[in-house]
Amino acid sequence: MDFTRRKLLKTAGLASGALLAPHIWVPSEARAAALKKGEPLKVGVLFSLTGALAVPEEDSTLVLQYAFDEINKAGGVGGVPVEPVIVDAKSDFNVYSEKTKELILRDKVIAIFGCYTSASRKAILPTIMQRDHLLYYPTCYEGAECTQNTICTGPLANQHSKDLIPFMVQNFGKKVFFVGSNYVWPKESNKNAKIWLEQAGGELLGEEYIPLGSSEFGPVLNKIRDAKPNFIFSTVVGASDIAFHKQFKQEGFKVDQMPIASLTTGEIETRAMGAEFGAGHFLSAPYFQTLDNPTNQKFVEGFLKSPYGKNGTTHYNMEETYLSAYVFKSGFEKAAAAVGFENVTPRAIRDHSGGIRVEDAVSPEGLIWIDDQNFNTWLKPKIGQCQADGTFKIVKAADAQVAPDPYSIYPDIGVCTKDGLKAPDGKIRKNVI
Amino acid sequence: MGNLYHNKTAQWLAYAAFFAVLAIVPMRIDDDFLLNQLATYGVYGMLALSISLCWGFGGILNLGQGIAFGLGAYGMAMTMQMQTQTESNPIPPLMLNNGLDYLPMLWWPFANTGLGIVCAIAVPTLFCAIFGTIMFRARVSGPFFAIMTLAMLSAFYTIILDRQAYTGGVNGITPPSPLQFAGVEVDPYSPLAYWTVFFALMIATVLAKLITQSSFGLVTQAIRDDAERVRFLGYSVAGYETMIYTIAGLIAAVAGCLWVMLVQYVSPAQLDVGFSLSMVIWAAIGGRLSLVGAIVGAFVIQGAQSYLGDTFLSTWLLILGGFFIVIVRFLPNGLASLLEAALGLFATRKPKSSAESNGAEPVPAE
Amino acid sequence: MDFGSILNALILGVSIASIWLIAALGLTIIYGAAGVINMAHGELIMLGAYSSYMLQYYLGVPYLLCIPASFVIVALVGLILERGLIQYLYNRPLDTLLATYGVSLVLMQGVRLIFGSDPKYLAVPEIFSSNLSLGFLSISTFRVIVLLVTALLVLALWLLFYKTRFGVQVRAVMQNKEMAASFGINSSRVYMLTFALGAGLAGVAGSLFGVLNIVLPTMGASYVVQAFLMVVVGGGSLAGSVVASGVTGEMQSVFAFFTNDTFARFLIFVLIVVFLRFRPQGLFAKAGTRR
Amino acid sequence: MAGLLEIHNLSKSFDTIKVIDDFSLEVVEGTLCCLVGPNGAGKTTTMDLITGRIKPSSGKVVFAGQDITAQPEHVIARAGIGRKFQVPAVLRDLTVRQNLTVAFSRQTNPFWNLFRFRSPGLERKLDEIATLAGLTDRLGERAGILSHGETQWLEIGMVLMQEPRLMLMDEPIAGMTESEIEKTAAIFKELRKTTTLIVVEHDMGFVREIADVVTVMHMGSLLAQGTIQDIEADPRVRDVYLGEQEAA
Repeated sequence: MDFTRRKLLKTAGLASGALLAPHIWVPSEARAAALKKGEPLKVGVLFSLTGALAVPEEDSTLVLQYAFDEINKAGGVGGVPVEPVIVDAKSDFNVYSEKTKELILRDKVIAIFGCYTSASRKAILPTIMQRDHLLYYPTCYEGAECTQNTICTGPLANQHSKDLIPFMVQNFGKKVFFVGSNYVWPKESNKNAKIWLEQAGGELLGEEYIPLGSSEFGPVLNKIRDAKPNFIFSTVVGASDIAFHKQFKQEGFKVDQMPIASLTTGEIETRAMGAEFGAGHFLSAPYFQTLDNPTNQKFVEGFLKSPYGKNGTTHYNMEETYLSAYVFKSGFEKAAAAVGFENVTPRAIRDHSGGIRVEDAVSPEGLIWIDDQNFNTWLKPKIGQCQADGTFKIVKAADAQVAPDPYSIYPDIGVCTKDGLKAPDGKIRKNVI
Repeated sequence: MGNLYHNKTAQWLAYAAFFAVLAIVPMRIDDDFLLNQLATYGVYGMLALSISLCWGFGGILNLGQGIAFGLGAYGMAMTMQMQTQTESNPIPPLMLNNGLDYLPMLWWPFANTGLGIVCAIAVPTLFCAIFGTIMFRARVSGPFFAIMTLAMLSAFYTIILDRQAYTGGVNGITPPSPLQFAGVEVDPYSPLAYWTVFFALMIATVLAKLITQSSFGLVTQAIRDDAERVRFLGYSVAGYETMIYTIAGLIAAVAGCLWVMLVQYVSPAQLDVGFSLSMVIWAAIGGRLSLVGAIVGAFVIQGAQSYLGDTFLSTWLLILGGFFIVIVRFLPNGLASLLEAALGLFATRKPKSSAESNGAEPVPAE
Repeated sequence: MDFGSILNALILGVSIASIWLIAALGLTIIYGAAGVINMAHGELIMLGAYSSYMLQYYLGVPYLLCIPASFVIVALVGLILERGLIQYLYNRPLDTLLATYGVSLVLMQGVRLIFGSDPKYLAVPEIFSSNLSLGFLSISTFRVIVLLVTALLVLALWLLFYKTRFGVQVRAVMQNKEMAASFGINSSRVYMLTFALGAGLAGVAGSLFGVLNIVLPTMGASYVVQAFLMVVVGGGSLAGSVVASGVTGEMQSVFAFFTNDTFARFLIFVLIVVFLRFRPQGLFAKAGTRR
Repeated sequence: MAGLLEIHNLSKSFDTIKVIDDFSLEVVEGTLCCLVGPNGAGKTTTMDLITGRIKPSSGKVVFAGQDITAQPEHVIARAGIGRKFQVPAVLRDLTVRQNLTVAFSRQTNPFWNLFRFRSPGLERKLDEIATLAGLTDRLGERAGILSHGETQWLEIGMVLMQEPRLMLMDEPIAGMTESEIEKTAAIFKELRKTTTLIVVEHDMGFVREIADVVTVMHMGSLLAQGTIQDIEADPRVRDVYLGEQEAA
């Protein structure tokens, strides 16, 4: 038996009581293997391929594979190809956590792309933060989080509805009813929406939250019927969202009299519910499949023709995920130029990712860049109206990129900077989640 | 010589061997991930143990063990969250983000680490005692009790989801730093974390085994067999049922605390119906009548999920479901009964009479 | 909150009740007659939705015909399930519960492998996606359809159980299997048929829910706990389930009217636990048939 | 001297049917009382009422001077009433030894029993009862595989392990062979020396052999009481009970 010194010490630790163990134990990142030029660059792809979350997340996995294929064909990242390590989180938060550990400790990936829900992100963040690793979170979320280990390419709550609410108030009237799934993101989104609503001179008639996954919208629709708003602002997600749109029509609501302005109902959802139920409603997103620019045409055609495009559509969540691959590429290359290829760590990538731009020629939604303080994305939200065939017609696009601000509605708590959350009293705290 | 499987000494030796193997692991392997993973399995093993105790020995099928586990986990997460709060910054971000600018009373006890951990264990245990008393006094039993635990689980799931300002809603609670206990930081990947789980599992197993061999254990098994008969022998059946249900809840609550120590995270997903049912699957496949069998069941199923799951990917649930059906249909006492049958082949034919001890390991049903 | 809104809430309560009841009907029959807690019931509902989807999408069967067709298809699945598995477990109620949970895993994953995990939808005639309104009262046409189908099924079941020879046989087997056998009733056949019937009812529920909601492999899970509670509160009898669904449906609607949906659910769960404390045998079951 | 068990004006209705109707009975300590009557006379219901399995509509049950009406079953059992069921109820998955051990219920508190691994006096008592019930060779067997007669004896043995002051035996010889009945009668004669018994029985031969007092029930009420000779001479009993049996 070859007992190394460390193992012997462990044995001693056992003998003398386990409490001594932490003093002799060496954290593993101190022994992390350096990158080798010529070997493919491993990145983790952590989405659910089975279970309830598989519907959106499987698309994310596919589009990442497409993006890395594209990047590898064009010469890879820093001269080496990217090798995505794809794992299935099975829609189970325990598995998200376990797989994250596996990707970091065993596969020794350089970064992780993953998660579609805040709940799964929160499940893996402790591990990511503790190993000082890097997560690309490629979808919209509520903000109110300031870690030193994430880069987000989707819209924050403060960007998402900024144009949508004034647009709806202008076109349909002042009175609005908020409906959302009962969890954090809808509630945060609604807090932001209330600010835009006040600025636009609108009036909030009611605010209702439905249990996640619920399909019974009768009581809520009754309340809406009584309140008689001009439009509905919806943050209902998943299968519930589809039930909501169907029951909206079945209960006799007319889309031209009281449209739903949603932050979630995209191409996938309208296809699943049947376009007849989606037509006429509005969605705010940074990307639509119907965006008319050469980059997007290339993206849509290329993706749908590729082996990954079997689902037959692209949508905002996929595009944001696609962008994250390019943000990673630029970040890695900048870090490699600064510290040398062999010395690139997740920390170094993140430190060099501030201000990274994805130009019009690459980004289907148009130019975006990463904020150099909070590492979320500057982007242009657009408003689309669902058509009879389930695609969206762009009715309004923002004039300029909107700044992301995770703490926009919490000035008392602080401002997210690259070193941590800066409280009003000037103190900076790292990793606030 | 009877079947070795039923020999008490042999049973204790088997337990000792099992834990000896688990104890060697951190000395022989040098892989933080595996260590952390095995520790997590150890927590699952405790859950399977609690199910085996409650269902295998007590006959009470509990489909809501996630309540005790989840409440324990929430208590621990709240304690760890409060550890990261400082004087200048006394309120957890999840409350500030929900418009609470004071610390709710619910959180007060968790500001103190010791008290917090005590509460994390005591509250779920107390809940089990109360819920058990109510149900068992009303003589709710069998499948009905199982459904009621399911309903209670759903109720907790719903209310935790709804009271977002206090519980973090669906996002749960994510304490940003590891547990600090008695001045030591329990890094989830360290051998210390592994040993903590190891000792907890070992102590729980030994205590559970002693319980099954005590007079209490015998009466509990008698109740599983025929509660009515036992009642007429002068035992308060409700008292026994509540007790075994509560002890199982206590073990699950401790498991919940350890789990949060390992993953630094809790969410309503811990109270998901599917998770509670998988605890039952572990115990059923490993062998509900064998404590160590149930623990091994948890290790095997979770290990298979981790290591086979990605290979088979989409067929995994199909395989698990099918395997589970086969076990329930043909091997109601799980894989442990295969061992029993194998050892039975070596046993001498002649039945022994009074020499046989009044051991707790019952003969399985036909 | 005026009178009209409360009345609307009450009417909606009836509709919610009918949805819960139709989800629970099959379970009630199976539990009431055979004492089997069928954890795969939700997945049988899901199968009903998928068989309607299949018929509609691949064969172009009109929606209204899909409903009885789903009944037949899922009843056949139930029949196979009963012959292949459940019949061996009748004297082990807890094991039946677990085995059927295994079945639910297999069915869910099997459907996912065949149809994929992306949502499907059922198309219905235009007339169903509108509403009926009468002054300040309003209810969707499809909810009325669900209510009617539920009422029809309850009536049909009542006739079946109380007015036919088969019904007599079922009730005889329920009361005393051995005694029934001595009168020449084949209890194994009775169990088989009731199980198939219960499964078929889940199929009908599925083809209705596919319209209200979305067709997904996981759709059954959200109905099953609720359906169980209806059966438990009702005590396993048809009348019990009807009353239990009626009361809880109304409570859900009224509580949701005054508070919110999530809290309404929580309240109902707690009330059910309290109710069973005082009437553990449920609403309509006879007490104390122990030995 | 008051009886060990006194039943005063006991009534029990199910829905509207009166199953027990103003029934009174007194059992004197140290006697063996046989409860007889045609099917549906209310014998088993009376046992259920005494042992708390069902609650009476009115009336009361006093045991050893203590009112035990409508107490929970285990409280009544602890007060000293043991019961053997009509359909033999033993713990089929446990061994004979375990069955008898469980029945040795001096200590019933679930909490203290967690820390108890041996009961003082158990071994001696167990040997004694096993010998009496003729189960000494079967102690290691699972109770589920015992023959019908052995199962009956095991249940009687379990009731004895309880050390009750009053034993209720519901049809102890149902389904037994001739030789088994003889053995059972011998056991009962032995028991009669030390405890009080109420035995529900149809077999008049067996009753004749063991009974001190015979109580006849009919339609939920007391019809007659006395020695076996008195009862057999009573024309009312002949009409309702013996007559029926001869006809059967």
